[in-house]
Amino acid sequence: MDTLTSPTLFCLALACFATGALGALLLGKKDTAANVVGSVLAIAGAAIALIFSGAVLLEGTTQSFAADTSFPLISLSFSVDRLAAFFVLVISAVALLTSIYALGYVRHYYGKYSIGVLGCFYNIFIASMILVVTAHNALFFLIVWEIMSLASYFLVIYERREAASIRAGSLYFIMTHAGTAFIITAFLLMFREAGSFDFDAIHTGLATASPMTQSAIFVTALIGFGAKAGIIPLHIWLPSAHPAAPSHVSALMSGVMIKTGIFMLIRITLGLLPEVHLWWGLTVLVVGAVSSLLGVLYALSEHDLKRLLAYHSIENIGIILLGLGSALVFSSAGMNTLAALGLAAALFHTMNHATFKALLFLGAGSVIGATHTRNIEKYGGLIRLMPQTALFFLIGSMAISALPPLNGFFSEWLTFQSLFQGVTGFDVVTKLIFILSIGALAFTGGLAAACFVKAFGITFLARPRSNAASQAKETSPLLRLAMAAFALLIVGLGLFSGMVTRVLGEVAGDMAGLESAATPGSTPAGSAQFTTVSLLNGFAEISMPAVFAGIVTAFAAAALVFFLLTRQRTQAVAATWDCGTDLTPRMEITATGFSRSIITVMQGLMRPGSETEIEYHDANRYFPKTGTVNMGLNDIYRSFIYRPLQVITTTIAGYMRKLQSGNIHAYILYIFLTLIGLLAWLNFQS
Amino acid sequence: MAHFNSQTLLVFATIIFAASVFLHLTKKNTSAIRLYIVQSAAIAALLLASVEEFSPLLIVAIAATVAVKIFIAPYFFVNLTRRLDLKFSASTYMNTPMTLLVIAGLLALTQSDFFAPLSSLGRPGDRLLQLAFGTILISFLLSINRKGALSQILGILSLENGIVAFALFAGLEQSPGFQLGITFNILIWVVIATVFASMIFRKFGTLDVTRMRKLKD
Amino acid sequence: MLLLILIATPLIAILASLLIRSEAWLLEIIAMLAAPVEFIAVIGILIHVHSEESYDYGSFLAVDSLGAVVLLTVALVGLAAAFYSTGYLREEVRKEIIGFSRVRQYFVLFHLFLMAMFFAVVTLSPIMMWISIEATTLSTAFLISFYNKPSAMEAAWKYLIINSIGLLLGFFGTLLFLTPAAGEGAARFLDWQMLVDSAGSMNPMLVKIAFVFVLIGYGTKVGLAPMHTWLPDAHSKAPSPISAMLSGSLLNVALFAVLRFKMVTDAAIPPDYSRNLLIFFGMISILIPAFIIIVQKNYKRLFAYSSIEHMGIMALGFGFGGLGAFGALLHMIYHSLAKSVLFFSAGNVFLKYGSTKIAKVRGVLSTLPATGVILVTAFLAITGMPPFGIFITEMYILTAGAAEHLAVVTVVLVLLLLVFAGFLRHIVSIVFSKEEQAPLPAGGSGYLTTVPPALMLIIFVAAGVYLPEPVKTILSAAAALINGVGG
Amino acid sequence: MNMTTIILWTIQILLVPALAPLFIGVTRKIKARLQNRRGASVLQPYSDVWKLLHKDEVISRDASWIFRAAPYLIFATTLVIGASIPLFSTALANSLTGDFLVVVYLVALGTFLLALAGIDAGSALGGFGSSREMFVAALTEGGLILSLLTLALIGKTTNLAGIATAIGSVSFTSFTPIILAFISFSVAMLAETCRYPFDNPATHLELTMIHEAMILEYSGKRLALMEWASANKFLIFIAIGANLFFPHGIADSLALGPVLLGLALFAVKALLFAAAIAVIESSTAKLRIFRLPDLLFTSFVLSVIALGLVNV
Repeated sequence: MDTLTSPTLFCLALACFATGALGALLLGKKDTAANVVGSVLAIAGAAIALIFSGAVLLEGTTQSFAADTSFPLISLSFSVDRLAAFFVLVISAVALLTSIYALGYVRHYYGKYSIGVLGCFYNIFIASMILVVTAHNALFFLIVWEIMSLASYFLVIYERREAASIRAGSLYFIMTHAGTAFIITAFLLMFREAGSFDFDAIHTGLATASPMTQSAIFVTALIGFGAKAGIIPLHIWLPSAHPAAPSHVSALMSGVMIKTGIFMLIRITLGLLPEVHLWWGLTVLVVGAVSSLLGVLYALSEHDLKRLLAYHSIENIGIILLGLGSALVFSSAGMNTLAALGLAAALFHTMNHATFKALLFLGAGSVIGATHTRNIEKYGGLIRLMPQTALFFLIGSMAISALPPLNGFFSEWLTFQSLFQGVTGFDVVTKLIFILSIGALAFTGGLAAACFVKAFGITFLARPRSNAASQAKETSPLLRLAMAAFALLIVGLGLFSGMVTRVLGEVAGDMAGLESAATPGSTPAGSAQFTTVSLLNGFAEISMPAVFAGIVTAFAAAALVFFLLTRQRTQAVAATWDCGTDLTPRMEITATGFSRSIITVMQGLMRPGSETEIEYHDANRYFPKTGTVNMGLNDIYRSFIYRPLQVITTTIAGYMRKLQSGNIHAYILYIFLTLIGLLAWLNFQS
Repeated sequence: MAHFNSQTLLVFATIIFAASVFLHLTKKNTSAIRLYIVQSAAIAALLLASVEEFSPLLIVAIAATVAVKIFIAPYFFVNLTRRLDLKFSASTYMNTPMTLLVIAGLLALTQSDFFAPLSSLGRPGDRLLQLAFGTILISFLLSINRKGALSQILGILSLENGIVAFALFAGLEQSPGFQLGITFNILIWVVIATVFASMIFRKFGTLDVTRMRKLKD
Repeated sequence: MLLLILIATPLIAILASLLIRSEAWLLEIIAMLAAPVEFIAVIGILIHVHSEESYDYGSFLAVDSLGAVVLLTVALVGLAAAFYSTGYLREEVRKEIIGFSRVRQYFVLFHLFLMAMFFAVVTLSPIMMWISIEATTLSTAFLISFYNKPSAMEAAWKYLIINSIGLLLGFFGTLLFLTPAAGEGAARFLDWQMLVDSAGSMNPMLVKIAFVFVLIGYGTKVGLAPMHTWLPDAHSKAPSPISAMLSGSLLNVALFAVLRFKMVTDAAIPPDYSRNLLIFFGMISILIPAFIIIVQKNYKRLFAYSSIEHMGIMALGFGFGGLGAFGALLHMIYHSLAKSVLFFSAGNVFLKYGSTKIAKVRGVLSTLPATGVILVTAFLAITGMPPFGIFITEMYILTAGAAEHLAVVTVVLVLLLLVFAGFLRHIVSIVFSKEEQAPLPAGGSGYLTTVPPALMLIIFVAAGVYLPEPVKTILSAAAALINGVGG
Repeated sequence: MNMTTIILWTIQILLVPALAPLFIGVTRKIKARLQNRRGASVLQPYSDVWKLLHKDEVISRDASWIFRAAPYLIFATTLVIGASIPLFSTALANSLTGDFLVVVYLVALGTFLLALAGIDAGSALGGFGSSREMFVAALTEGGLILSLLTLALIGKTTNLAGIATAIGSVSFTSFTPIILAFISFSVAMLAETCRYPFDNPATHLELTMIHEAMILEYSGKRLALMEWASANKFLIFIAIGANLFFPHGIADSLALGPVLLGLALFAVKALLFAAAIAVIESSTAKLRIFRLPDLLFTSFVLSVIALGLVNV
């Protein structure tokens, strides 16, 4: 165990990524070699990190190690406590599988773009994410944080001949940089109190900070890390950036990168700041509720498969924040047990979302690879052509829709239970916010299911709607292997949720300020066994294996009974009933049509718009030839927040550039006025 | 200022100051150059007057200054105006009354209490430093107000004269070596500025520097 | 001795270049010999300064730790520019844009420019420093008008006039500082130490006025807004290696002058005064470029505005004091490296596309792969993206200001974001975008134009990862001098 | 586990599928009577299922394995739910799947599969049915969960049997939230079971049909399964409504007397529910689809108010 938790192993993992990055870059134009080196070393690094973090997580002792740099205030100090180990575990697990996927998936870039560059940034990206969650010095953290942004930026614009990728990349880079500005402000505020960038010193230094400062740190951190996590209204980069990246990178970005923002929010609110204020928790709850509800609504209106998935990331970040927000509220009231419960819910959902979102992105990658389009309306019937991909995608869809017995259901159940506790015992405002959060989570679950009926149904079921879809082929074995592994993880995490809850309970207990669990198997808020999870003295109990077994048994029994009853009956295969006309794929429901009713109901929130174009046969416009209706959403964030900001900036810039009028006399006048002005100021002062 | 009494000094200071004011008023290039010569001559006289004991290097330095300011620089300018056939350089941003008004304002500023620390550098009671400082500001104004390249050059040189006058009145003699260095600098500057002025005329067909407005954002 | 070598080498190079009648390659050889010699001399000086605090030669020339830092930037950029110039001018000659006499004129002025900068740093006399800095104006005026186009003339004229006025104001301020020291005895050699010693006896108000003049005067040369107006014009019209030297070394030399006077001022009155002024000008110098960069249409002007912004950041660092001064000095080194890389790359792009308009340049990554990569890296570096050093120094500066000037720090963070956003937009459009019309064939103008920026970039990246102990010692000593702790 | 327990558990598990068609029949019968028709026998649904089981099947060639597996899976979820809710004795509480969220999300699982099956055959009607089904289901979720949560908070447990036990002995002060929650639940129930004013369970022709549109392509045994599962769902919601909001008389032990009483009372309560639904169906018109959200949001808001009134 000691060797497994030693810094050496950690450094070995980093070395693997470094070698992978360099190796891929140096191999440059030799596509296959670069891909193999880049992906295999990423696999190796991720596997080592997985072992290391798993060992730390199970052993529970914090591993700290540091190296000095030649720069003042910066030290390469790492601290892997259980929380960090948990995130490393999630990151490396997802990275491991996406790297396997990459090994096969990257092939279609051969000869088009440099594989070496992809491998290089891919490895840097994974390594930087691991560093982000283990760094223990604010400046060091900022450096790796920005490297993470940088690497992901280059991965987003990897397909650099696509103008859309470049645009998405720029938006992403600017948004994440803006977020970093807020993060820097947060750390500078901490430095003011602590005089150091070391996390331990900050923790000590903040103990005496004024409530004002603490709240300022919280707000800046929420905005800064929220921008990375994709909370609404800071999410605008997410739906364009994630789709632009290669799919295995999208899986990493959506699955784990945005979670680093969550990690730091937990670290700062529950780790660095001395106490939690009630309104912080409520703010996080509101942000979470809004993000989850709006995220899923936007997803519903999407018909670009990857954008749809990206919007679901926003939704799931919202759900995670609901857990975290409840934890913060409980923590502010000193209810550490409940806080641990909320945090455990957030962590569990973090992990679950990583698995199913990664799976869905990989599935989307396979579908896009087979059909060469991201437009859902062009798919259809793929389940017959790509049966395995369809199965994996279905499992992912069911998990993300929180359907039992998969893992997504369990973490939402935990989140629900945590939120339930806030309805009682607080003042009326808090109570109402909790109730509405529960409502938001409930609606989110329903809407997510609706959205994935659409995503899965339109993509894989019925008849192909385009030539490309009817000629699709099942993807290569490596791709399916990675997806199968994710699908297994999803089922496994659902089935073994009791045991996972126990571990996460300990992680959350650490952060919520609980003593280590006294008896093995007991979580802070109850007990968690393989068979049952029981919370809050029996307030709620559940057994995921039983749910699983129940469904399977009932299914088997029903199938058996009905098979026996109807043995003699025949089955004929015939065309779908066509109401007397020839059915064409155009008669099937479209993705837009599928979700239009919900969008229409929510029009106050969503601002849908539609453009109609009709082409006529004749000049008098009596006989229409073709008609197209384009239904979409007006982007209210752009039109009400970002566009005005842009306009203001450009207007000021317009004034500024008039300073540089080209007239030398004006220039001399500036100097003259500055001189006179300063002299006058001196005069005024004395 | 061993050799002049305060009355004489005031006369020279006034000449220097007045020259800078008249530079604003004159329309003719030749008279502007002449005004500069007059101003430089006054400076030269002050320089001579400030010398307490002569050394060979000092003589060379003063001679160089006189040569550059009274002879070489004007020669270049006169040559320039002849060659380019430029008689007038009248165009300004502010009209004459307005210019005078601004000059009066600047003058009031230099006379205010605020410049007490500056004027305290000189002998108590006299107004020499104020006049010198006024010259500086008014020359500065010249290069803002006048559109012609030559006027700008003269404005800068007059500004330099003002600074020298200020230094002399405040009793800040420089070692002759530095003096020479500065003079050499000015000489080169005058040469370059003149060359540029003629090149500008060749490219733009005028010395009106407001025509050069291509470089902007 | 090293100081003498430092001054003499460019002088010899000037004379030797003047003698050459038609052999362009000899000019190149001279430049490529002189610059390394100067650089080695500077390294030697640095070693001395590291062990002995300062390095003197007679009573006229001396280099302390602050001077050493500035010398290092000048020599380093000079070295790279010498090699790059060779490649750049060869290409221009090949295209028959210039002839031999222009090449010779270029190299003579190049050496003169370097010599003036070296001298400005190593001289002990404020007056000599003024003369040297004026000499840099005069020597570069013709380099800026090198292409002899109307717009180049315009840039050169503005450069000449604005800087002359600025420097005259600086001269006036210098004279005011000299008043108490001069009172003790006429016509003697005055050095910085005497100014510091006698500053205490000055009227505080006079010190304040004097510093205003010096700051505005030399600040013009530094490019501090609103005296910066000459800078984008000059940088965009000068040949790229000269732009690199203007940004990478001349601005530093001018800032060095301001810092010298700051030290004198701080000896006379509490340092808050000079610091607040520096913060004020630093803020404006970040504010104006931050907005103009967004709507910039010319990539060389873009880089020039970035220089103004970075000078503002340095001024801010010195204004904040403490770790800020250390950060600002380190920033000076990093900025020189990164900005010269940017201008060299801009030169390559210009050689290829023949335009400095952003809209005319597309898909550099395809046509000039090496330059494209260098350009992107240098862009990330200059906008303060980790893992590059400028991020670290900016953090130092912001950290230093966080305690007392939190509002300023916050505003600066926003402005830096604007700079980043504006820069990103332009660089992306230059480097990544596809060409609409027939694309230019790939291929650059030889290794002499790509190796110097690449090497500078490597040095820059390395310096951002590891800061050698001696350099750190010198920087700390210089920061202590500026902060007024050691002196 | 003694013999009684095993027998009772068997009853618990089989009760819902066994009785579900009956209650469909009863509802139809009452409706018919209210509409002055004689109506079919209350056992007609059993005959329908039996008839369908003996028919051959036609399956669309466009349909995939999802179409084939969905009926079994949907039927299985109703079986699991039927076993998880309190029917006649709270002593048969199970702490494994008895959480109300499990039940709600198992219902959602069934809906999800049903909607997929509706799309699968590629008919124009099936897709619209699925779209509408998910539209209604998604908007129902909030009211359903919050109304049950009201009871859970009053009963201090989220286990359905536990809730039933607790609600049986609540003080008078909790009645208001319970009543509000019940109204909210009723709306959700009508929506989930495809009843008026949400859906017309008796039509195959209306363009607005929801549930029937999705199962339009089914025939033979799969159609039987679908119909049966839908009947199960109907009874499940009736049972939840009856036993959670009015748990009076439900057995709290496995003794014969209380269990028989519990069974009898359950039958009575369920009949009352069926009658009430029949009355509602006969006296209201089906709402336009875009009016449905108003009703569902009302249900949600009522639950929010109910929760606000809960004092624990």
